[in-house]
Amino acid sequence: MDLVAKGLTLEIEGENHLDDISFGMRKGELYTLLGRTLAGKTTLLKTIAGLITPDSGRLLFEDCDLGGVPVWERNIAMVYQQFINYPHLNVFENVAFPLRQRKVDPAAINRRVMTALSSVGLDGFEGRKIQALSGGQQQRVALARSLAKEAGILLLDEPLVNLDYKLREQLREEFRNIFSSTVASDSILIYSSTDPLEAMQLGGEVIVLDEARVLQQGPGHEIFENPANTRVAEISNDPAMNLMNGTIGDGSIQLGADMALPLPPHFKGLTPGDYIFGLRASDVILADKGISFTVELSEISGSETYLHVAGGAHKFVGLLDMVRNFKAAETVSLSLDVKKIYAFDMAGDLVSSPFGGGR
Amino acid sequence: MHKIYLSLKYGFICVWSMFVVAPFLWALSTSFKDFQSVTSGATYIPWLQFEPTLEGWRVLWESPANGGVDIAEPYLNSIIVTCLASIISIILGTLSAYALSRFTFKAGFIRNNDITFFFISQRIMPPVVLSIPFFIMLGFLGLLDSMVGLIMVYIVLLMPIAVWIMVDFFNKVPREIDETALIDGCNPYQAFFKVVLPNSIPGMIVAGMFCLIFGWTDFFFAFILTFTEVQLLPVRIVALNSSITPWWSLSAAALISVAPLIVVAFIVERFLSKGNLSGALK
Amino acid sequence: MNFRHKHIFLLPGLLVLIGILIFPILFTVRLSLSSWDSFYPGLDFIGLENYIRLFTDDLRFWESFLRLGFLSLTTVFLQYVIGFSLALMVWRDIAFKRFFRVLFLIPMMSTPVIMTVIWKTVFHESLGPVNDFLSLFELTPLWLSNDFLAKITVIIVEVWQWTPFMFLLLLAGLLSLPEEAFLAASIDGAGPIRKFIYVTFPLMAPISIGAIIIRLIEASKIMDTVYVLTSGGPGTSTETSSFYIFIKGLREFQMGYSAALSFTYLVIMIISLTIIAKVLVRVLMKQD
Amino acid sequence: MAKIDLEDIAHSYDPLAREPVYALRKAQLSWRNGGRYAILGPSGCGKTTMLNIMSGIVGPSEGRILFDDVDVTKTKTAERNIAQVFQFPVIYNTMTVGENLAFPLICRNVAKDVIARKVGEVAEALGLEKLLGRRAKSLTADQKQLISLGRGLVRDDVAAILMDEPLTVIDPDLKFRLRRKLKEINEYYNSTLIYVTHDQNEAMTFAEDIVVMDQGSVVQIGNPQELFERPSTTFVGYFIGAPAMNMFEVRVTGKNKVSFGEVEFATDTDLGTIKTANVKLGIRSEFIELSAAKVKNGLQVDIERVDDFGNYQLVSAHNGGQAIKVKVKRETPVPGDKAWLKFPEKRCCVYADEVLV
Repeated sequence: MDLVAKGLTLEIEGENHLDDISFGMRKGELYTLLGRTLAGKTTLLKTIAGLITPDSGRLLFEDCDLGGVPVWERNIAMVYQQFINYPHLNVFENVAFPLRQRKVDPAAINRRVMTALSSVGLDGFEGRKIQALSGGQQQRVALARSLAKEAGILLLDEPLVNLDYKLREQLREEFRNIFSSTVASDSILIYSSTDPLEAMQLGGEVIVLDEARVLQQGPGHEIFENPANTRVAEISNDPAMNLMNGTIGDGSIQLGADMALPLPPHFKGLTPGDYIFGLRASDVILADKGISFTVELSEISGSETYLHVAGGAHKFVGLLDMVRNFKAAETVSLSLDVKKIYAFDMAGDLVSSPFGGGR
Repeated sequence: MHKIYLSLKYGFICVWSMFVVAPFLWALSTSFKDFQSVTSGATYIPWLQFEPTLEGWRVLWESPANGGVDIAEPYLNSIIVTCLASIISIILGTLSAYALSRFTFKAGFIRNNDITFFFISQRIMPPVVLSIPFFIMLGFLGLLDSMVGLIMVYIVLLMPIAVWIMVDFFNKVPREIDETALIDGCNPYQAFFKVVLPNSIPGMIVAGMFCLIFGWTDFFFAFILTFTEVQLLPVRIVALNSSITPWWSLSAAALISVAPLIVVAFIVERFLSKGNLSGALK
Repeated sequence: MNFRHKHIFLLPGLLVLIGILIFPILFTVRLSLSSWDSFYPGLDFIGLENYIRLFTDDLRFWESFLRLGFLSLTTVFLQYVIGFSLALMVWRDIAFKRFFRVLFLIPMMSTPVIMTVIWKTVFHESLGPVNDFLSLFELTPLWLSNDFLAKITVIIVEVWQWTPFMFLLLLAGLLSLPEEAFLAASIDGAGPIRKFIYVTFPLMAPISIGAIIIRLIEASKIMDTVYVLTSGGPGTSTETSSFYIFIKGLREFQMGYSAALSFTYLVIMIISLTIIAKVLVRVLMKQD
Repeated sequence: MAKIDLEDIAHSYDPLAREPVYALRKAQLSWRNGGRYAILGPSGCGKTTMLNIMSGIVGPSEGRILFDDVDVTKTKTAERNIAQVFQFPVIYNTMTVGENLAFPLICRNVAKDVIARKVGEVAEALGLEKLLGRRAKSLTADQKQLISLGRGLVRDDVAAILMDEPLTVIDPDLKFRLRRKLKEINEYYNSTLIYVTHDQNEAMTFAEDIVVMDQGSVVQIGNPQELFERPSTTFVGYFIGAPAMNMFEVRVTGKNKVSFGEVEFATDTDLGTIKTANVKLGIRSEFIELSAAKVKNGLQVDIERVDDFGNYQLVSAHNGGQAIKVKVKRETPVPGDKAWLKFPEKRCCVYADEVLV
């Protein structure tokens, strides 16, 4: 492990910003910090960068303690949410700034700046003033500056969140190609995001953060298939995984009045009792002999329909693979795909997942 | 309804404009009068109501030997003292303001805001009250009646203004720019000089304008702390007033003393319209 | 963002200020405990005698304080009202907008002392233009020798001189207000008056408080106008506290006593300003 | 509520220039009373200009705008009966929630009892009835947006409620609550809602009809399903749907057949009318059928990578220089190197000179 964090803790005015955070990262890998807003992602990134000093805990990079190393001597680069550039410098000088600080010789500066600018698709923009650029272009300049630096650790704090939807999608694709070339080299890349799809698409390891604590760390598909607890299940799915209280008893799952489901194979060994059951919105299909729900709202999105329904004590969101407009308060019968159901204990920890996870 | 509202608006503006311009116009016409036309009651229009003479203006440039009141030298002194004091105040004020806006200071129960209040509270003490102790201190240091002494005192007068404006300005510049500079390898001083400073020129110009205004218009410190060696414009003009009552030279001197700051007014207005000022002053 | 050597940024300004000020402030305190005056110059020690004299039998100081309160509060109020309305008028599009803005800034640029000399000629009872104009209505008010009129003259000069400062702060504030608030108000059908009461004024509250407090600090130092125009004005009718301290200190050379006066003045000013600030926040911001 | 018609509306911020740059090119639009519309397009496509023209903030340099066939082009915003919800919630800080809602009626000096009834009714509909006494400043961002919406609803003369990206400042889990409330309001009051956004998900989940704009001109108007399945131009195909519609350069080789390389595809459109050589075949990645075994006139492709998106897998493949993206159910196995793609006939869209045939 090249970058190791041990028990990072930070408390400001009685509120926990970092709560005993530990993780290990290897060079040549991409890591995604996944968590809702205010989960502590930015604080963690700034702590790694050295802008924030934690109350306790240690941070080691290549086995040397970063505690004493000030920000400007750390081998790191960072891209902010609000595309931060130096307003008084043009594009070329902006990207060259860190290299000039390192006293790199002019010829090398020129080469590295040009390659960085072309890798973010800004050829020919060198002379432009920052204020004349669009949001997307400004963010590309900020990224080019971080790439030109060829730092050991590259931090990106939700770089796409302030951009147009389509531009976000396009840049996400571009970033992935850029990262694969940078990550191939020996640097660590840490990307923070609130969108589970973005985390999955980037394809690196995912660290799920919530309320300043690391809930789970693992490859993307592992987090998706076996969320450690209900909170991870909510964070790592869009729309959040549906959670329903219920019990396992005499060979079936009881979810309320007339809502019983047959026991799936992966629940065989579970002791009867109360559980929290989880089911993804996409694991639901329209079926005439399913459980009846009343429609609260239906929203069409492209080739799918989001169906918000309520039944018994549960509220439920289904993602149907068809396009149909449901009237409010219409009753509809849905069949829940039992083979895809999760079981969490009452404390919220994973007991059994359709992919063999849990105890 | 709109008509009444409009006429009321323009009416009020014209009345106030006349009120603003009146003393200047009166000073202008008086500056061309002589003893006889002044004492024969209020007159306004030259040639029609009185015979204009250039006596008022001539006296200003004449050396004291032949009855003149040479204000060229005090004029220059005023400019030098005000500009030097302003520049020093801005430099020191900007540095302190940057620290107060970016870093958190804790000394017992004193926090950043208390330090900022300390800076601004220097304005509470009336100059006349401070001038007595300054009189004794400068006397002790042998700086009485000297430019250096006066500039030192003016710094106390002007730095609070620079700090007040610059703290507000730095609170507008996003913190992330400093952080990015640090990450890119600048230590905090380089981050300040290479990145933050170039972007705070507008704020410093606004602070400079205010320092010039308050420096140029001070009277009491100059009045008490300087005698013959160093004379500032306001002191020389008020001295005129108490000896004989040459209204004409008084008016002329007054008009000349306002002239340079009208340029300042134009600069402040340009910043106001361009919006930088509103950012700096909110 | 914190960094070990952060003091290096703060100290130059702070030390220079304290360095220049430390002696005068300490000296004033020490002086206020002595009876230094023209007959017995020297730093003897008389304890709190000066303060006792000040609080017991120096009615004239407290009268001057009341007068200062009246003068500064009225001038600041007038400056706020006039300054705000002027700012509102040149804020949106108006003919010659930039000309009026420059014109309205000019009075602040002139040196108060010099302009007061001019005002003295303007208000001259026989030769001044004001009385010349008023004589058309058979009115010849004795501007500088009647108690009440002297105060009015001082107020007029102060308002003329410092309204531009309030105008500048408030106009800068208006220019920084968000556009949507006014669009929403016009969509709701609010007329200019309602827009002012429910949108402009509440949004400008913090800026108004800042401007009023800063102006109060400056106004409480009314000195130049009084010194030149009325030098305390008929009897003591326009004598403000700083003028009274000036007379005690630099006319009657009772250095010790005037030091005690100035120290009390400073303490009272700081207390009253913080109280006024709190009151203003409660009134203008309707902070619950 | 009223029908709104835009007749030959166009706008240039500098109409007198030699060739004026048009922020909004000539458009002919009419908004049904009670409709739920979205104006969707990238930044700078003129959507906000169109919104400002309808609200009266911007006067169009050409064309007319009518509310229920009454020409309001020249009327000022205040008299033009529209309501607007801005990106950042705008409320009167010194007032309570109830006073905020009553303000538009107070300005129109409506009788006291009518105001009370109207405010109560709208507060009920918006779920704010318990908060009427509270000071407006202390509410959450989405509640504040409801208040600005409510200020429009209390007035019964409002032709339409315009919303300029109202959800951007609201955190994700509250967005759903506000969107549902907007739909309820639309049905309950039959109020025309026009919602400007650059985010296609928000547009599609909210609106019945979406106006897609690009570089100042209206490209297509349709319901979400139409836009997704039959985009009228290659731009709409690219802009709607994530990932964008796959586009193939093809040649017309039959009445309803096109061929890409030597593979021929049948489509259900009559291609006789096509004159130009610039012909493209568009197919959504959701509708492509992928099979590991060789398929009769299926397109052979090399698989580059497979991305696991949880609900589905996205297969990135290519045939020569042409990149193709296919969405596949999570369980279906995807071959390592080669695969064959089948394009269902009724899912193919053929574009001549970028426009749907």
